[in-house]
Amino acid sequence: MSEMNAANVDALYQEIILDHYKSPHGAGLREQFDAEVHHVNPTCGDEITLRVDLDGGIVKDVSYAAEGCSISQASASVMFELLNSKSVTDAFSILDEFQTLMQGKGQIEPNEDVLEDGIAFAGVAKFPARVKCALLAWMAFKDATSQALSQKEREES
Amino acid sequence: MSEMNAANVDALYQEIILDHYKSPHGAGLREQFDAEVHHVNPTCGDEITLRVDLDGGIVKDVSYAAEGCSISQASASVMFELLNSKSVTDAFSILDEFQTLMQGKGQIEPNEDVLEDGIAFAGVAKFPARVKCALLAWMAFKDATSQALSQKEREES
Amino acid sequence: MTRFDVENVRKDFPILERRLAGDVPLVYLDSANTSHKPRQVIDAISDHYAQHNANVARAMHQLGAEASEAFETGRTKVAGFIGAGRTEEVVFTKNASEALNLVARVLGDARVIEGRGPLGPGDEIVISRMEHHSNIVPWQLLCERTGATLRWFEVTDEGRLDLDSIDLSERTRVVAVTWVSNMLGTINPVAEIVRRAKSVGALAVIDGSQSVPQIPVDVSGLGADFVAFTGHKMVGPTGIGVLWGRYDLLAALPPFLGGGEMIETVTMERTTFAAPPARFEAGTPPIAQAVGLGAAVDYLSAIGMDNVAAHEQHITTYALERMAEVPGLTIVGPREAVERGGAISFTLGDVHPHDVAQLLDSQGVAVRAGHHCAKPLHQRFGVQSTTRASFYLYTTESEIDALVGALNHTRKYFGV
Amino acid sequence: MTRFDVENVRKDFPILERRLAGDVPLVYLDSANTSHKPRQVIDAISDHYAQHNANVARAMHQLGAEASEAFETGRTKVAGFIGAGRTEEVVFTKNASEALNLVARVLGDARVIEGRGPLGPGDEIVISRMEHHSNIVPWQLLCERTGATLRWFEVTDEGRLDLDSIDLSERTRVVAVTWVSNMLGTINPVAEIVRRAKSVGALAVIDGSQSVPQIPVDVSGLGADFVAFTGHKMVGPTGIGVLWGRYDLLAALPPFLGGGEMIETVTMERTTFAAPPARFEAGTPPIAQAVGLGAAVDYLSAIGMDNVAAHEQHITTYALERMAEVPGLTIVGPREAVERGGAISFTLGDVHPHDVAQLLDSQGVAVRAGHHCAKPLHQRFGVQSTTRASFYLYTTESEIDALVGALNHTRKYFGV
Ligand SMILES: Cc1ncc(COP(=O)(O)O)c(C=O)c1O
Ligand SMILES: Cc1ncc(COP(=O)(O)O)c(C=O)c1O
Repeated sequence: MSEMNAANVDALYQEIILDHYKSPHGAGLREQFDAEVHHVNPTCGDEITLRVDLDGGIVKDVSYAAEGCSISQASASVMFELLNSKSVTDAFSILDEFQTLMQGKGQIEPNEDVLEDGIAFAGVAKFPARVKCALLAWMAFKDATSQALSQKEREES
Repeated sequence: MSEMNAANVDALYQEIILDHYKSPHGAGLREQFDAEVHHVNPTCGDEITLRVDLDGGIVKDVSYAAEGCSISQASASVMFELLNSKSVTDAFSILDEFQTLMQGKGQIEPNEDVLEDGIAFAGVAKFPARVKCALLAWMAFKDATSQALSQKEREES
Repeated sequence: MTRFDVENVRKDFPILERRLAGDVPLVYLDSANTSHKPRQVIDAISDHYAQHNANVARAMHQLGAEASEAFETGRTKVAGFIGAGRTEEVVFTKNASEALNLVARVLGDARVIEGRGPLGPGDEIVISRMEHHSNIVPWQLLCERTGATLRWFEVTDEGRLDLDSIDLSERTRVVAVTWVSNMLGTINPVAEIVRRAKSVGALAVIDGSQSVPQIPVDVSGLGADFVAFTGHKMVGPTGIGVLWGRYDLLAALPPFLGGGEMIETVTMERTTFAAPPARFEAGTPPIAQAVGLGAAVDYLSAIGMDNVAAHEQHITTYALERMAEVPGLTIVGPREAVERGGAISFTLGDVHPHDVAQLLDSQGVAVRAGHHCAKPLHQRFGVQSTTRASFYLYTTESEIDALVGALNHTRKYFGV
Repeated sequence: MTRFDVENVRKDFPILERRLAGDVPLVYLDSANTSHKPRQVIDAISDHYAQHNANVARAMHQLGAEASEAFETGRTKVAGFIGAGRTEEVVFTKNASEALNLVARVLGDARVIEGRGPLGPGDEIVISRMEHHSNIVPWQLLCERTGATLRWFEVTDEGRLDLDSIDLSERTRVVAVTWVSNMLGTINPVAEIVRRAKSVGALAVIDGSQSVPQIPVDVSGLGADFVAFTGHKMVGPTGIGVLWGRYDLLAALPPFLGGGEMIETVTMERTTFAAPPARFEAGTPPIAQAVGLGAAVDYLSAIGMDNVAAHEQHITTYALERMAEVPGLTIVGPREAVERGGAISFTLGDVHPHDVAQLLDSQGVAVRAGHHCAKPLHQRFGVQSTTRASFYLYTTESEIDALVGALNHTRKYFGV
C-alpha cells in the first residue's frame, strides 16, 4: 500500500470524525419535537430518524437515531453540535456552508469559524460516493425544520 | 456506376421476374375457396390476400390479390404457376425447395426441374432484405393450406 | 449558408469512407432512420469500457466513482443541450419509443394527474395522423387499458397538421404530437399545440425524435410537459433514449418499471420509490451509452445547433429543387423548404418504392423504402409505401447530385 | 482446477492494467455488480459503429443488410449460448430488470394465460426473500395492479431457500425465483422449483442474471417459462438484457411497449402485432449492444462455460478458506463452496461496510458495500448492509491474497 493512498484515506477518516463516530453527541430520539422525518440513503441503506423542536425561531433541540457508516454518524453528531440552540436562520446558513463544502469536490477551503469540527469533513468532499453519507443528517434536518416551520405557519394563520 | 454492381442488380431483376411482375399469372381473388389468409410484410407494408381451394388432396386453385414490389408480385405469379393443380404433398415439397433456395444466401444451386421459372429467384437470395418479399406469397399459401387441411380434418371427424 | 466545413465534418465519420459492392462510394441518405457516429463518440465509448467501466450509483470504489461521474456527466450534458431547468428532468430510456411508452404507462397507472382523477371512459387522448407508430400504439394501448378515447388531428393535402380538424376540450387529458414528421419532413407548430393543450388543462407530450437532432431545442421555453427523443439519431449510440419531463410532474407520477436503483426502501410487503430521475430508471442504466450520448451532444454543440439547422435547411432546399427535375417523381409532403426538415418522401412513377431503393442501393445511394413506421399517414396520401431520402450535417450537395443521377438511372431501368 | 490460463485471459481486459490513486494496481472484486469487457467486445462495438452502422429490419440498403445481419447474428449467438429451442425465443431488452418487468407487465395485461383467466384477487405470485429488488418490485407492482397476493419462500440460517416455508397450490399463477443469489452466492435448486411450479400449473420465471455469466445454462432442458439475464455482467456491454421465453407462450401474450418494429399493421383505430421476438421489441433495438453481446458469448464459449464455472468454483473455495482466517470476519451465506457461486458477502466486526469498502478501495481493492439491491434478505440476517467480494474468469488467487491483506489492514485501522 502506497503512502499517498494511506494519506488519502486518512484525509477522510480524520481523528475528529472517528471521535464523533465513537461517541456521538446528542444521539437518541427525545420526546419534545415539532416534526419528525425519516431519511434513507438508497444506495447503501443508511438511515436516520430525526426530530426538530423549534421555539420562537430557535432550534431548541435536534434529536436523532441513525444507522450508518462512520461518516454519516459523525456528521450527525457534528451537526447536532453546530445547529442546536442556534436560530433557524443561522442554522440554515451553517447548513448552506456545510453543503457547499461537501459539494465542492475538495476545492473549497472550509471556514473554521463557522463550521468548527465540521471542517474535518473537508476531506470527504474528495470522495464523491461518501458525500451523500456526510449530508444525510443535514438534509434530514432541513426537511424536518421546513416541515415544522410550515406547520407553525398554518397553525398561526 | 460500376459494371459489377449493375450486374448485381440484374441478377435480382431477371427478365423472367420483370415479365411475371408486368403480367402476373393467376392474379385476382376467385370465389371458390376453403381458406383465406391475409399476410403482411411488416417491414415494408407489402400485403397479400390469398385463397386456397382444395379438392381431395389436390390444390384446385390458388387465387390472390397482392400489393407490393416487383419481387413479391412476381413471386406470387411464379408460385401460382408452380403449385396450382399439384397435389398438396407435391406443393409442399416445391415450397420447401423454394424456401431453401431463398434462405441459402445465394450459395445454393437451384433445381430447374422442380422450380422452373422459380430459378430466376436464385439471385434474390443474395439480397437478405428482399428474401421476405420473395417468400410472402409462399408463406401465405402455406398458412392457408394448413388452415384448409385442419378444417377438413375437423369436418371429417 | 452552411456555416461549417462539411468536408471536415465528414472526416470525423469513419463509415463515410466505406465503399460498397462494386467499389462505389457510400452515399448515405438515411439519417432520419439512424445517423452515423463520429470518431469522438465511438472513442468515448471504447475508452469508457477500457478505462472506467464499473456499475454506477451503488459502487463506491474508485472505478465506481469514475463511472458514476461519467454517467451523470452525460445526463448533465443532455440537460444543457435541450435547456432543461434541472438535470433531474432527464430520464434515460433505451430509445424514444420507450420514453413515449413510459409516459403512457405511468399516466395509465396514476391515480391523480395534475390534481385530476385517473384516466377513464369519457377522457380523450389526442394525437395526430402524422405520428410515428411509436407515438400511436402506446396511446392506443393506453386507451384500451383505461377506456379513454383516442382522437387525432388530421393532415392537409400539403402535409401540414390541420389543427382545426378536431376541438380540444376539458375532456382532453393528453395531447401527444410530433415536432417534425419523419415521413413528410413537416415541422409542426409545437408552441401553438402546447398552448392549446394547456388551455384545456391537458398534458402536452412532444415527440422530439426528429427535431432534437436537427434544430436548437429549448424544452423549458417550449412549455411542454414531456419531450422524448433518441440517441442514435443524433450522432449518439444505439441503446439510449431520453424522456425529458417537467420535474414536479415526474415527482408526482408512479414508477414505470420496478427494480434496482429506482427504490428508496424495500421490504417484502412494500416499497417506496426514489425521486426522479432514478424512479424511472430501474436496473443498470445504459452507462456507456450515456457517456456516448454526452460525447454526441458535445460534438453537435461544438458545431452549433444553429449551424446544423442552417445546413439542413440548405441541403433540403437544394434537394427539393433538384428532385423536382426528375420526371415522374412526386414528393409526398411540403415541396418548399418552409417549416420543413430534411426528410423527403416520394414516389417515382409506378415503380414500387422497394425497387427504387434497390436500384439506388446498387449505385451506393442508401435511402429507405417502406411505410417509415407511419402507416396511417401513408394511407392518408393513398400510398402503401414511399421512398425517403434524409440528410444530416455530413450530407453534401454532391450526394444530392448522386441521388438525382441514380433516380434518373432507375427511371430508365424500369422504363418510367 | 482452472482449465485455462487466467493470466492470458487478463491480457484481453485493458482495464485490468489500470493503476489507481497512489499508483496501486486495480484488484477488481466487484464482478457480480458488473463485469469488465475484453478487447474483443470493445472492438466489435467500435467496428460496428465505424463500418456497419445502420438501422435494422427496416433498412434495405447494403449497410442496413449488414447491420441487420450483425444484429440478428447477436441474437442467434445468444440463443445458442443458452440452448434456446428457437432463435425467436430471445427477446432483447435493456437489462435484466426490464426483462422481468416485461413479464410482469404482459402477464398483468393478458386476458388469457395458458388457458386460464386474467390475474386477479385470489391468485398468488410466489417469489423468495432471496431476490434482487428487480425480481421483487415488478411483482409487488403487478399485485397492486391486479389484486393478486404476493407470497415468498423464506431463507434458512445457512442462506438456502426454504422450499417448504410455503405451499404452492392451484392459486399459484407465477413462481419467480433467482438461480443464483447476488448477495449470498447460493445456487438454488431451480430444476426442483420449476418442477413444483409446473406441478400446480404456475409459470416459472427464473432470474438468471448471476447464473448465465458463470455456469453452463440450457434453458430448454430447464423447463422454465422465462429466464432473464443481463449483458453487462457477462463481459458484454451495458444497455442490453435478454428475456428468453417459451415460444408458444410468447406468441400468446400481448405486447409490452408499442411502437416501431413490433407491429404487423397499424391504422389509427387498431393495430395488430408482429410475432415474437419483434412483438416485444418496440423501437430501435440495442443494435451495437447486440453485436457486443454476440462477441461476449463468443468470448465465453471459446473459453468454455464449464471452464468458467470450474474457475469460479476454484476461486470461491480459495476465497472462503482465506477469508475464514481473518479475525472478526463473518460470512453471510453458505461458508462452503457447495451449490454456491462466487459472491461472498460479509461483515467485519462492527466496522460499517462502507468503511470497510473505503479502506479496501484505498488499497486498490474494489468491492461493493451496501444492501446489494437485496434489502429484505439483509433484513433476514439482521444486517443493514454488508461488504461483498465477487469474482469472474479474470480473478486470480493473488487478488484474493490482496483482499485478505487489505482486510487485515482495515481491522487494524479501525481497531477490530
Ligand atoms: C440476481 C440479479 N437480478 C437482477 C439484476 C438486475 O440486473 P440489471 O441491473 O442489469 O437490470 C441483478 C444485478 O444487478 C442481479 O444480480
Ligand atoms: C418521429 C419519430 N418518433 C419516434 C421514433 C422512434 O425512435 P426509436 O426507434 O429510437 O425508439 C422515430 C424513429 O424511428 C421517429 O422518427
